[in-house]
Amino acid sequence: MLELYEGALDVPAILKRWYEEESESNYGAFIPFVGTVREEGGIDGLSFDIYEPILTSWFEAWQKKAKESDALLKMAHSKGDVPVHQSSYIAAVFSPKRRVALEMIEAFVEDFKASAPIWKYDLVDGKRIYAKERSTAIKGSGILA
Amino acid sequence: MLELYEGALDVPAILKRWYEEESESNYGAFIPFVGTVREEGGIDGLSFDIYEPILTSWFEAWQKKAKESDALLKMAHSKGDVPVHQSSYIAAVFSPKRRVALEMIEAFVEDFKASAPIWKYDLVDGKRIYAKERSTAIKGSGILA
Amino acid sequence: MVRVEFLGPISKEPKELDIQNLAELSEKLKEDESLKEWLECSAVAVNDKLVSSKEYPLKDGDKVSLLPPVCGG
Amino acid sequence: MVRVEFLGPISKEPKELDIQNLAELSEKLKEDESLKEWLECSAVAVNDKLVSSKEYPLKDGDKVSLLPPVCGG
Repeated sequence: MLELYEGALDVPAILKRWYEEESESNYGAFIPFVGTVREEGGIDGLSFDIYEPILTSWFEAWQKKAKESDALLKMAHSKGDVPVHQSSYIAAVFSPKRRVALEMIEAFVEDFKASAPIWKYDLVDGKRIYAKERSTAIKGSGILA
Repeated sequence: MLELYEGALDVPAILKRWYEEESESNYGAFIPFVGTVREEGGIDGLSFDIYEPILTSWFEAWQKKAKESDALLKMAHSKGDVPVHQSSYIAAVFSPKRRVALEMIEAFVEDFKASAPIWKYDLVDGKRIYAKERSTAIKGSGILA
Repeated sequence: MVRVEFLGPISKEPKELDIQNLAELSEKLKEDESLKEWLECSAVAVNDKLVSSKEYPLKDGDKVSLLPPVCGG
Repeated sequence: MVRVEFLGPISKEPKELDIQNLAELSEKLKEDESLKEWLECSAVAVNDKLVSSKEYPLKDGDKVSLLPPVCGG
């Protein structure tokens, strides 16, 4: 349920597959969040590094939490370069209940932003520039300082 | 941007089209909410009546509000019968900003549930039974009583 | 004349009534016992705009719609 | 020996160090001036689990990872 791809995501194909995978699961609500690379600051795109072991355990902890509410999470993310106007991230929740789904997609996406071990770089003139000022220190950072 | 269909929605096709329509619009976040008919209480499906003039003006008021935050709303809904495990509703927000998108999809879907002039019926043994106990009186109801 | 429409699950044919405001409409509709439960829980639109006051004036050609409790999605 | 890895934008080769806990690791890494800014803002994982105490004990074969500020999506 955690899918990593080289380069941009094929959003229509992923959403179609996820929707059809759960078509008989009797979920009443399906909320995907799709993140697309914005053209701003003269960038050609973004590039991503992912540390998979910790991303996987972070995702599995969320999946367990979702299951306690009878919900299901799916997530796709790009590795490497993604040009502007293409998408690098899809998170989705399926739930029997609307309220659970609305609250979970928000909490999941916000925790993803704060905790998922993914590093973002601006692509400018063929160079990869760490997006430091848009990045968030993981909770508990600085213990070695 | 408000689309009404006879019967169930073709969710993958609608999501694909909406995503592609806005692929050059420089939105960073796209959040669709998909509502699917759950199999419960022995129903064969749901059926919907829509009063289009007021639904349209309700939607247009929301679209205006979305525009003030540089966001865009799209919505599709079924008229008539929709079998279990098929979908009757998609609402979607596009926004440059994640926070705006997350807050707007929630507020939009909740106001939709409370205000949109759509009536729901359970389909049981070929009969249409008004889902009264799951329905919500529109704000300001009862002035003629 | 004012046209009165009953939306969704209120299974009533439209009526044409000679009335000046919603208060008069309320009096007329209360005569129909089968409408009692609907009047308590229905919203009212005049010419497709929801209104919140019984004093709302009506004029010849207006359309009044009764909207019972909703449940889209 | 403990293997220390620097993730994402920290461009450092992994190190093999003979240390007993994170406090010792902190002392060693502080010797490298170019790591100073990263130590202040990085989280620490031992064997791919985030840890929150400098007293965390290390044993032969452990892997320590430094995770600088993140920005997925």
